[in-house]
Amino acid sequence: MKLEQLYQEIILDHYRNPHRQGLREPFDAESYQINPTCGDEVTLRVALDGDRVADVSYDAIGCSISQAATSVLTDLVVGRTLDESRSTMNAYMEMVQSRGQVEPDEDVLQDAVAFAGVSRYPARVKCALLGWMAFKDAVGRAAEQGNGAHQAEAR
Amino acid sequence: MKLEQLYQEIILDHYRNPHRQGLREPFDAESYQINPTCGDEVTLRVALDGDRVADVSYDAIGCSISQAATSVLTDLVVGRTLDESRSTMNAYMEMVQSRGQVEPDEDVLQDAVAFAGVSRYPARVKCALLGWMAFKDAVGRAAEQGNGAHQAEAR
Amino acid sequence: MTALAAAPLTASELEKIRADFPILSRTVRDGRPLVYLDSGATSQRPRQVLDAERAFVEQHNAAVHRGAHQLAEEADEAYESARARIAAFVGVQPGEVVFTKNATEGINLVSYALSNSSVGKELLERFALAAGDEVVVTEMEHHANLVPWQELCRRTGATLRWYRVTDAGRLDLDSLQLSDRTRVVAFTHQSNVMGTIPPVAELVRRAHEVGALTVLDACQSVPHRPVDFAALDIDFAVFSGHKMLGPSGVGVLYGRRELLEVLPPFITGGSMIELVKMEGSTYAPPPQRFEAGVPMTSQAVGLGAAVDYLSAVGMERVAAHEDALTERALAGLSEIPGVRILGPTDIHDRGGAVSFSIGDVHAHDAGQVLDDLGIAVRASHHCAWPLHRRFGLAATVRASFALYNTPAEVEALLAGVQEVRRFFRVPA
Amino acid sequence: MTALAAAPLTASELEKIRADFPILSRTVRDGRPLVYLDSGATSQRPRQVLDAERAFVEQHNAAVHRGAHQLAEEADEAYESARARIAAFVGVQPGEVVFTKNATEGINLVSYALSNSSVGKELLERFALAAGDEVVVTEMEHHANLVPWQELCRRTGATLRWYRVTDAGRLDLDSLQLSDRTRVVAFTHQSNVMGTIPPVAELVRRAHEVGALTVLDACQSVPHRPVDFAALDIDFAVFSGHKMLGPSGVGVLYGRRELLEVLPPFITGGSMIELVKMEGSTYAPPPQRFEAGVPMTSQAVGLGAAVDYLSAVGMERVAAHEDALTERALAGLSEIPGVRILGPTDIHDRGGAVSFSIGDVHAHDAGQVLDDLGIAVRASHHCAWPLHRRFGLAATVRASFALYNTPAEVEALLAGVQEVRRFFRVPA
Ligand SMILES: Cc1ncc(COP(=O)(O)O)c(C=O)c1O
Ligand SMILES: Cc1ncc(COP(=O)(O)O)c(C=O)c1O
Repeated sequence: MKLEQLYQEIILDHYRNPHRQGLREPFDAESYQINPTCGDEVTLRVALDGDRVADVSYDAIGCSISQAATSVLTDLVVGRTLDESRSTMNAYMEMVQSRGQVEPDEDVLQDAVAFAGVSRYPARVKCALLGWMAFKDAVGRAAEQGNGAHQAEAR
Repeated sequence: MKLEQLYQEIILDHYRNPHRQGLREPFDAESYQINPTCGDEVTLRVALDGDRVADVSYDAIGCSISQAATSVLTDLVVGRTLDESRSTMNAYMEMVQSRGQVEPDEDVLQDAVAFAGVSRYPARVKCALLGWMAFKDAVGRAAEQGNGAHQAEAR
Repeated sequence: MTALAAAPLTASELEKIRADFPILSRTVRDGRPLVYLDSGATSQRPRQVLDAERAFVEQHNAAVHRGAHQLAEEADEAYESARARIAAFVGVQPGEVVFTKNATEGINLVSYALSNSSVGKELLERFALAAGDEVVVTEMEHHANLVPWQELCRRTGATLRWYRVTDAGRLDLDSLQLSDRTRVVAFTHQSNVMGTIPPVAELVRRAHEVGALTVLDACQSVPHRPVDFAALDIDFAVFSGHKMLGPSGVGVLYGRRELLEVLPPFITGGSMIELVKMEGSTYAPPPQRFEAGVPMTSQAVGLGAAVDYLSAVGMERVAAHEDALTERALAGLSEIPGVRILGPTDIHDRGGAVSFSIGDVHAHDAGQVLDDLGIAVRASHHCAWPLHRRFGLAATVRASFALYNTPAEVEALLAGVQEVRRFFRVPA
Repeated sequence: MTALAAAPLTASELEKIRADFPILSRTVRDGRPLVYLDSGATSQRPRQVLDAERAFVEQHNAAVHRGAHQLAEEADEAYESARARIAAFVGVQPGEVVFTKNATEGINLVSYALSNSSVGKELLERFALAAGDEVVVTEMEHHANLVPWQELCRRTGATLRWYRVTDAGRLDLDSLQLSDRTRVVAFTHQSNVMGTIPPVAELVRRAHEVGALTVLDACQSVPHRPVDFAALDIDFAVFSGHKMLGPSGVGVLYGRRELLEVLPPFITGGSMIELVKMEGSTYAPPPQRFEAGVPMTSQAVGLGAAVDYLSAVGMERVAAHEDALTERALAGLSEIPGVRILGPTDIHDRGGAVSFSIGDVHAHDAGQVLDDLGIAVRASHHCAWPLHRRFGLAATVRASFALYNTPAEVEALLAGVQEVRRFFRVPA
């Protein structure tokens, strides 16, 4: 049965006990993302401390995959630099969109390697990406604001 | 070769030497009909003398079938009563729409029996009907005007 | 639906029918037999439909309504014969049947024809909408029968209003009063989520009382029971070929003759014209006026064959068979702890779409477990998001039936739901 | 078209190709072999296309973009793979390809999206049209690329203007000056009547100079020669599946990515939404935004197979082959007394549609004689009525070629034209 390959214990654990759930203040940017086919949604906030991700907080409705993915995400990025977070994000995205072709690097992805199985279920890839898309979007917004502030200072 | 069954000599004769061609005055009603697939058109006028068709005149662009059919039409209805003309028209329409199923009555249809072959070419049926549709329409208009006049008188 | 006189299909009839559908004998996920319970999204197609389409393409293919050569004659004949048989299947005249690409296009056709009546120099009073006018739908509509009306309101300034849905999943007829400004009442003939069949006659009566046009979304009724649009006294109705054993890419708009005759066109181009000049054009009579361009020819022929297939089985018997499956599914699901069925739980005025949730397991997760067992259901809001929101849910699992489904497949579904509970540890 | 490096098809290649098309071996009218010279209206389809469609329906059929079960995954995969291959075939990105029911719908999509930008609270400045704005077409357009623009003008108050056609059947680029108010320039990539290929680069340059959108009707180019929309720098383009060996019921709209991204939707309903509430909805990114409802799934798969088939032969070779046929037809017809060819009589910037009149024999009559000989041509205004009026004709006979036509079929046409002359006694 392939089901256990998809729903690995790590995923079910994160699903049942999600890390860093809830929306917290202060934050630098927020993103709202939806999956129009199933109605899942996530609101995710990023708080930065200089170049470092200080906190990621979120409120989400969704399936086990999307809930767990967002929970794991916070473990992987909180406390890291933006650059580190981005390269983790890219590795993760590459893995889940690879249709099982990419062997994940456990050093980089840690718990997130559990999501390798999702890549074999194209319809679920969006679930595994929902929180990450929100993170990507929020980080982008934060950067824009930062630039804006920077430009404003420069004048 | 079926072609000669479609293009009987009578049809080609009428096509080359159409009867009663041209638009004449006076007339009681006029109708303009087009065949949108090939751009053929006919303008046809009916002049009545009481209950009788005194004249049918027309101006037409079209293929041999539509030209000949209009020419034959004039032979069949001019000088007849409206009732006679209508029953000829019905017999004709039945024949050309019958897909070769209706044996035409030569006493009623005279030269028009030559159009029996058209009924086997569904795409050409419209050609054989163009002038007749104009006649039907014009006679209907004339009748309406008659009624209108009648009603006007009755007031 | 009240009990029908017809008998459900016998096991041997069912076996014969299933043999006509090549896909039903395939396996999925590590060799499990396919249990296809997603016919509400799209049905499978019998050999007879595929063969009819192929024979047409291999022998008679030509552009219809355009040519005069023999192939063109034959293609016209096949296309118009399909139209006539499909019209008869739903109790209307061939000239009242317009081929569209799907039901969605049919509804858009009506909504755009109305706004086309509302702009330009020649307003068509009968159809023109303006600010203050109302368009009425229901809270249980598929997006296809909701969003086009929202857009019509946006284009014309009219206001959208809607009948609400009761906790039991029925239309609340008291939730809305029509008015003299109500111009359109559009509603489903059968909810694609809950199976609910609304009181069509009463809805039509109320609409016509205020002079409103009625539009029936018959996507989920026509494939499953006898439907007669003329008897329903509806003005417009739509359905899709792919949900009734026919090809994708073809749908039907029915329009009452006297309305189609005066309705302006939607999509314009070749074959729908009367006279074209650079300065302006006039349009052909219906149904051609609404079929611009080379149409879905072989697909119409395929849909004709689908209608022949359904008629040969008999729609009363199709309905009796599907009702029996639905009853068993409802009863079985009701007994499983944690299962919540959306809408009517008995077969009265209800068709064979059964949507439910299982504890707080997300529909995607439940659907995944079922899929792993070879059971194809839909896990989504089923394009009826407002209805799901009304019930406080993002998504549900939907099982939907067609004439080829078996009682054993219903049992497989019930066992699968138990497996979902076990896998996700849903408390009893 | 300037001479291409590629060689025409050899006799044995041609024989092999013809064997793929079942219909080409049938007979018509008392057993005469079919000579199909009406591919400009619709092409015939090879076994490979029929097989691809059938395999999809028998093995992978499901509603796309809606389900999560295995069949739905497979259907999605097949549908999106077809999109990617079709996009590559015309030099663009998959996300820039929208599936429509035919080319006509594609042009209507653009024209309605523009008028949807012009009403309601949120005008989209980039697309909104108003009185004083101009939409430009040409006198040689198919009705599909004329009537929708007339209707757009009717809806928005804009003015339609057009480039005229010279006696030689070329576009008269001096007949019209674009202005700052020119918002759209829509033109054909190849006349379906005369074969004329207009100077696309120059037309695009002039349009973009004044900031107008360009819309290319590529119905008659994409099936017959290599086409690269990105290289042409066009904003929108359309073509039809059924004219390029694909199924009926599927067409393509290409839109430059940055335009599709901001263009409002046309047909609305399921699968094209982002968020739906009763109060209003938001829409998905392209191409989904433009594909409401269950799409023409198996037809897209079939069109994918058609593109594979054409690519395997090679579009340069298809073009070289058809150019050779066209050259012979033009030369042969030019020699027959009484024959008048519409448009260019040599192969320079010209494709394989050859329309002509024979003395004063009506096109229907000429077509009938040819049909009797088994030769299928079109006798009509070919949905380009204004162009025919410009040449003082109601209708012409059109022979049009595809890759499966043979030199012998061109000779049969020429002999048939002589027979028309004999039968109707056309003077020498
Ligand atoms: C040049 C041209 N444009 C548009 C069309 C319309 O294509 P369709 O009927 O497939 O929409 C055609 C074919 O009929 C054509 O030849
Ligand atoms: C009730 C209902 N209406 C409309 C539709 C839309 O049909 P289509 O997608 O074929 O246009 C569907 C199916 O998806 C449906 O179930």
